[in-house]
Amino acid sequence: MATTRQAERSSPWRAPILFGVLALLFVLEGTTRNALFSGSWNTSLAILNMGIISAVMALGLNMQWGYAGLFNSGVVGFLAIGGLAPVLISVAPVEGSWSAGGMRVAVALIVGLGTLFLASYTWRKLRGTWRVPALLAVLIIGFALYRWLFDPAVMAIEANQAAQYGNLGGLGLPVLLSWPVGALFAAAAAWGVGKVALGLRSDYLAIATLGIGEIIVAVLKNEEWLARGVKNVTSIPRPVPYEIQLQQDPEFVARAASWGIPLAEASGIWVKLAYAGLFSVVLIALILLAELSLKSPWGRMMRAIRDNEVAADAMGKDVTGRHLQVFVIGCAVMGLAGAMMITHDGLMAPTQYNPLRYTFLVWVMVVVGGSGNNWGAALGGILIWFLWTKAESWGPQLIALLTSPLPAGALKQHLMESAAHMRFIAMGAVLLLVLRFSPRGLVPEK
Amino acid sequence: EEVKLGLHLGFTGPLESMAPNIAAGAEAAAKEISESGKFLDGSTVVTPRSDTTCIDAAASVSAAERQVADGVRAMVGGQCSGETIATLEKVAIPNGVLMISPSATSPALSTIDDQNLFYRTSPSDARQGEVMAELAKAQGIESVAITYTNNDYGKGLADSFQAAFEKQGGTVTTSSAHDDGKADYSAEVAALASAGGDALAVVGYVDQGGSGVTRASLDTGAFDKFIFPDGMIGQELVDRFGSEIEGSIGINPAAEGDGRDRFEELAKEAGFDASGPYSAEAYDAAALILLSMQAAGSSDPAAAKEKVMEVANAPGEQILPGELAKGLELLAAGEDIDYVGASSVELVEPGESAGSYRETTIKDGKLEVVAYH
Amino acid sequence: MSDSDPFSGRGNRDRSIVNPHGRGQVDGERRSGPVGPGRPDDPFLIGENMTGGYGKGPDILHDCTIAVEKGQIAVIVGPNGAGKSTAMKALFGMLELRQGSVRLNGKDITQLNPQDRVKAGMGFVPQVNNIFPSMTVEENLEMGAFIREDDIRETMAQVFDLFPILKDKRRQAAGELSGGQRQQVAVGRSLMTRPSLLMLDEPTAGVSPIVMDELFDRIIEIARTGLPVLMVEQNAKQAMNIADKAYVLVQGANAHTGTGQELMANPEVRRTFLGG
Amino acid sequence: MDILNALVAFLNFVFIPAAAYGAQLALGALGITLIYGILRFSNFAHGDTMAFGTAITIIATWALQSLGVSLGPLPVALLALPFGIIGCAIMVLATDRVVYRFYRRKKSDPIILVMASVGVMFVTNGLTRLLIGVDEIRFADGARFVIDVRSFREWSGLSEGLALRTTQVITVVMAVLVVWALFWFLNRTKSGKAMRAYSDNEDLALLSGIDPDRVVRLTWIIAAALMTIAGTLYGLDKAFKPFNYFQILLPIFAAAIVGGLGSPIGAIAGGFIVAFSEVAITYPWKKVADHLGIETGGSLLQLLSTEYKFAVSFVILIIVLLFRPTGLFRGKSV
Amino acid sequence: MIRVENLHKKFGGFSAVDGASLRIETGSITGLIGPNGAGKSTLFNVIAGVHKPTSGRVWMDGEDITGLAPHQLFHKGLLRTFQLAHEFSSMTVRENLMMVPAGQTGETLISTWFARHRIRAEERALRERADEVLNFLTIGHLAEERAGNLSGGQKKLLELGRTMMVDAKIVFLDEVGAGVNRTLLMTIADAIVRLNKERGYTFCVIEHDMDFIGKLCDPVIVMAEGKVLAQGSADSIMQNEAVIEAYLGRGLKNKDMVSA
Ligand SMILES: Nc1ncnc2c1ncn2[C@@H]1O[C@H](COP(=O)(O)OP(=O)(O)OP(=O)(O)O)[C@@H](O)[C@H]1O
Ligand SMILES: Nc1ncnc2c1ncn2[C@@H]1O[C@H](COP(=O)(O)OP(=O)(O)OP(=O)(O)O)[C@@H](O)[C@H]1O
Ligand SMILES: CC(C)C[C@H](N)C(=O)O
Ligand SMILES: [Mg+2]
Ligand SMILES: [Mg+2]
Repeated sequence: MATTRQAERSSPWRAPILFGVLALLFVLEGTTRNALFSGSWNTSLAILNMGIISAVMALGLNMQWGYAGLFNSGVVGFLAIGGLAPVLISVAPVEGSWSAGGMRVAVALIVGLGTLFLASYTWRKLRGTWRVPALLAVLIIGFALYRWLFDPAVMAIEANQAAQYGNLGGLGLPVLLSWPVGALFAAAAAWGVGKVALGLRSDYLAIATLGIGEIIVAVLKNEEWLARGVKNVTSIPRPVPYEIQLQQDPEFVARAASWGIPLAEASGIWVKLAYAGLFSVVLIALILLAELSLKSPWGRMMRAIRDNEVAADAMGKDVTGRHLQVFVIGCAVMGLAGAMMITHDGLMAPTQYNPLRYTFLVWVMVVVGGSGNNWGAALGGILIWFLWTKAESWGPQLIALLTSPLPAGALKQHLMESAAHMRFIAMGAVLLLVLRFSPRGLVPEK
Repeated sequence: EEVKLGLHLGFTGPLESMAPNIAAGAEAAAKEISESGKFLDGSTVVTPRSDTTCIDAAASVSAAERQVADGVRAMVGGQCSGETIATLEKVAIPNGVLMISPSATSPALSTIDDQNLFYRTSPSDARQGEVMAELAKAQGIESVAITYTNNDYGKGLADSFQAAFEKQGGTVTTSSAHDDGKADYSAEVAALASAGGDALAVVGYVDQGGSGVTRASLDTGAFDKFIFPDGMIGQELVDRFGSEIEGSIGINPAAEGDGRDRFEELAKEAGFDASGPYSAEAYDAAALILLSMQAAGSSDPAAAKEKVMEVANAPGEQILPGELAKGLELLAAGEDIDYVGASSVELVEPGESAGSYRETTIKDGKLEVVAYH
Repeated sequence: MSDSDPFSGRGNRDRSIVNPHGRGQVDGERRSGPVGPGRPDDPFLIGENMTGGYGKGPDILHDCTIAVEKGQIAVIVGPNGAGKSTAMKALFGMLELRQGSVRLNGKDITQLNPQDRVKAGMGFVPQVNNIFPSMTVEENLEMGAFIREDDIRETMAQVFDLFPILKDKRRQAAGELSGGQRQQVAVGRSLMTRPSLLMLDEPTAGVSPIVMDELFDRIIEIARTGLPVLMVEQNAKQAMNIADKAYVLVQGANAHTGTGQELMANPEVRRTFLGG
Repeated sequence: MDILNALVAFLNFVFIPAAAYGAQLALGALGITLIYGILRFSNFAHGDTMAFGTAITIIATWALQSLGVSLGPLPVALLALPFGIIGCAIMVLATDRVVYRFYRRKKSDPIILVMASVGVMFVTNGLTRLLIGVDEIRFADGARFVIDVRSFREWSGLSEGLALRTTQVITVVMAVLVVWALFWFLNRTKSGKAMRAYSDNEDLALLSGIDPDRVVRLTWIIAAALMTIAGTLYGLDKAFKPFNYFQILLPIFAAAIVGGLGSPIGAIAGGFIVAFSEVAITYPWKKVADHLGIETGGSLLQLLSTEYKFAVSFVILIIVLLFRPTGLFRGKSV
Repeated sequence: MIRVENLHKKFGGFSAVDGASLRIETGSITGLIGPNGAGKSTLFNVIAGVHKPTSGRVWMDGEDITGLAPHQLFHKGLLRTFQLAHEFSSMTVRENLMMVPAGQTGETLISTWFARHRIRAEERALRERADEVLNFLTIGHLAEERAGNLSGGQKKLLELGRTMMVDAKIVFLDEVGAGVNRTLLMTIADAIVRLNKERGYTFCVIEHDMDFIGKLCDPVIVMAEGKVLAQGSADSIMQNEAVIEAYLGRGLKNKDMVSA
């Protein structure tokens, strides 16, 4: 369309400049101390670390939305299921849980999955009058068998040292291993969702993922045998040293002294730098892989599919297959981010998985950053996270500023008390402004 | 010196309505101490707030990081157990900041290696369940249905109650979760009603799903006798249900003495609702932190953290809400105090409230204290 | 809508969040400007020296003039992308002219928006998407009479007389009709306005020969009742046969003008535009 | 064997609550479907706008109450509804003016409007809280029950009780009225038909002299009315809490899609299907079975525990979409 | 080459194709005509795998291809164009062609990371081939243009060009002529004849322009109401009474009212 031709040109310097600005924000946060910034490298790095994880989330969503136009509104669920991995992989095993019923649960799950496969097989292979009865028979018998195996096993596991554990426990493997496993978990879930939802004649992925996201979180909350449900798993192992260890390590104490930074602060910075290093490696590797794919025939094919599904199908491209592929990969990346996040937090608390915070905020990141552009998504992830964290302190200050001319009274009081909600307003405003003035995001797709 | 005491609470999120009263409690204590002029040679206290969101550990951690960067020496918070654990492990311990939570009640917090930096003015839920069970049995309740808010607090308390109740020979017909802030609770109530029982234990929050379930149970006639633990007790409860819940049992952490009454007066003056859950505990948390600093003679948390137990427990002169100035004087004079405060603080190892509970019953549409346990 | 468009949806076709059905191309919320006086001895409708394009894009029309007299049929032909549809839209106010004016029945209507041109008596049947598919045939016709406050039953009866098949199908959703029947609904809808001018954009595209003849028959009848008809046609030979006046457009400019017969006789026009 | 008691238990715990909940969902879904049909996008800000409209109604209710107005057994909020609707309409029209209209004029893809609605959701979310705070508010006054458990037991002599709340009755009656009015409007009035025409084919509507501006305005106003009514009824029946209105978005969407997006009948059917299945599938049928004298052997006869109740709506959704890809009622009549 | 047997396709209760049986011979240019709504496009769509038939079979070179998806049929050499041009509008004209061939190394993710060299070589070859095709179709100068900016006729040429990027066996063309200028249409006809002669493509063409059909097609199949009404050479069809009655008509009745 004619109106758009001007918009297509965007400066090649745009991305570097924006990243520069972003870096500057973090430096300011680390060095200057005023109403806007805290002047602490600890804060700055802490925001950066979660920012990088957010960037990975945004990258995953960008693959689905930016490359293929798939609307995933269940981001929170895939993050959550990825977060299960650190618990199951790296937490120390719980004594007696496997003998109590671990094996039986495993068998039950296999029976459950087998039932589903058998059901879909029956449905596909049988025709005529026996189709429905056979399907029902398979489902009912399978379900009964599954419950018969599953329920007692779960009771036994949950009864095992209920106050402290009551779950299967982990394998005690290195926590870094759980990252790819988290990706796998999410990919498996995504495959199931995609198989059903992407196959529906009109695409109903959005609502299916919205539901599945909620269901995954509900499972994590309620299936205590898995990861203690809402009772949370704490003290998940870290891939980096503990601050306390550093503070007791004479070598580090000496080094901190030589830098002239207080010990507590130095140890905090050190640990966060280590995290930042790990996370950046993941982020950069993902961006590189994604860019390589996008700038090759695969990327061209994805663009063609996005442009015109019907024509791409007629030109021999398996549209549903490719959609499934990007959907699964995107979710895998989200799962990876979920595992990274839990590793970083050291805590698995399923109640934290709130769609407002995870699904919608990640959407804001992608849209603001620039969908379709990996660098854009990464930028959006870090920037929005920065703003989201800072809005928490900026909001009240803004309200204070705005209400300063008001006479002290009920209204002022009320506004001051509600200041915390400025955070939502601020996020919404950022999204709306970017959509309005830079509709393709800060770093648009080329 | 201006001592910064962070208020690290869930101002947004699912428990956003509980946070203002908790904050108000803590602020009342801070103000009292600040205005007494006797704190650390005339130091004042400011209470910058930060938002834990209650559910988002990451946001809570970064908010706490900011507080630390701003130079807070100690924090009242967090509000919810999950987020509290994250903040403790990731911010408070590494930075050596003292944290006293008014409301995080998960048993998991008892076992964390906290370098003595974490205390709470509320008891662990492990104990509350037992007390609830005893009271229920004493009232002749043989079978109960349990509904709990689906988080670590609800689940933990429901489990401990169920275990204790069954141990005493009662039956639990069903124990099922309700999610806070859901659109509709008819399905939950239908299930509870079908399971039946002499009473319904509502392990939830009074301005959340807990009330929703209670309301629907009353309306459909599913239950007319309830057992309410701490999350449900408050003026809200009687305002809402009044005589409809006549004869129900209430239980919450509190101890005999007029600390609470004093606090309520104080709150009325300051214009906030004292009966809100954990408001009193927050007052105590703030007071404890500041009194410990006074006892240590410095606002350095590393020194103050070792004084908390001393200040909180006997021996020494008892200090009630409104008497903080007296406490400060005594401490300055090198004497020992026994802070009682609004919630009858008595800290046991590893730094949590001992768990004295108040039994109430609803009579003529009012909460009436029956006994203390 | 192309994909590099900043306001596009990344090819998303998720029906649970967006409804692609029936979206428009034209900004319907533009306000009308004032109506000016016409010029002496104008034809009934004239778009004079029209220059303009879409949005901020390049000019599509270059100094193009189209006119039609009362009781006549005027036909526009030309290669694909010449700007025929664009010229029609320009006459109807669906894109902004940078130069030139449109005058109808002695008034200058250049500043009017499409809604107000309908009120001024123009009826338009677009090239595609020219019915309301989920509404019944009758409701489609009623919508044609949307701006009228008086009794529409008589006009509807006239339309049913003109297109008898529609009377049988009046309770059926228009989207369920065949291509030719839809075209009849479309023309009928525009007649319901009781327009003083009828504009048709390729009414016979993709229509079978027999239906095409039928439509042309009806168009002749309509024109002979005194209603001027302006249409774009690719079935140029047939259209030229019934045209009182014909325009050949090339790249947005008038290339040839004359009566249908004259242009048919012109060998160059035949070879380059009418397919030999 | 006691059929009457079984029936009463069923009515009391399944039928009545599900009917009221269904009506609430249906009203919400109706708004979603209207905006989807005419403005062509799924409005993620729906729940939060409902909260906003309700907040205004509540403020108006307080004002009326302080003037001593009372409606006898009916809640005063009904009288305050028009104020809420007006306030909400002003709000959505303003939003349309500053946000959506820009994209509509640019003819941007509807998905951009969806994104914008996420932004609006965040902002409205914050605004509502600034306006009325985050606390739970109950504003129902008047008589609470039409039939309450105790008097029902006394009257009937049955062991099971039956309760019917005033708000439940109001909800269902209002829902029926509103739905009837909406149908009448869409199918019988010129403006209604113009809205359907616009939904069918924007450009052609323009060529028929329909003023799109007016259609859009009308749509928002009707949607605002639906949202405020739905929100207020919901708030009356349960309680008002801004956070809940975000949560209710999910079942509302499920209802609208099960019924077929864009179809008003579908929205209503969808609302009831979702509500009834949620309650019925997680209901332990033990009590009913006991009354009927069927041996349950201690089992609760519960198909699915209530923790997973909303999974039910999604499973139903998937099944419906597998067999009827456009929803139960083909989404087209708006 | 293609054999359709007793094919039915119902939409709801309505039979769009109602027991059609026909054959398309290898090497022919078969025309398919019929009144609006006769079911021609539906028949195409069923053969090309867009719709699943309600009943009936489709065979290609003796193999049952009923119900295969379009992309599977593509790999068997069955290609189609669309009644409304379906170009990839945001991609360049050349890219539109380059994306067509199947089995490109660069289309598997893993190889985009580890087989950069091979991809580069393949891309070079593809680009050459695409340019060849564009020149053949006389639109070589538009290679870098965004396909969305092409005119209607050029888009139809592009559609045709895509079928030339691989060795198609049979190509289905749905109303290439509708809305296309007649002069351009004749150019397209020439291209079709050349492909048929030089590359041995089989064509099946839906069209309402009888000049075009007459010039190009033998045999011609006439459909009406979902069934095959008649079949034969273009000339014989134009004489067929039933076809005239249902489809061709007898010209204008109001000729007398046309001004001289
Ligand atoms: N909405 C639009 N925005 C921008 N450019 C457009 C738009 N519609 C058409 N064009 C361009 O305007 C030019 C003329 O288009 P128009 O539709 O008027 O051609 P036409 O003569 O009607 O052709 P056809 O015979 O194929 O219908 C073409 O180059 C086309 O690409
Ligand atoms: N997806 C669909 N749903 C319902 N009915 C359909 C669908 N597709 C086609 N039809 C109906 O099937 C009949 C045959 O349509 P088809 O498109 O095959 O006709 P055609 O012969 O190609 O006509 P034309 O020459 O006008 O293109 C028509 O009556 C049409 O309304
Ligand atoms: C605010 C509270 C009621 C929190 C609850 N006691 C918890 O531990 O999570
Ligand atoms: Mg045209
Ligand atoms: Mg066709």
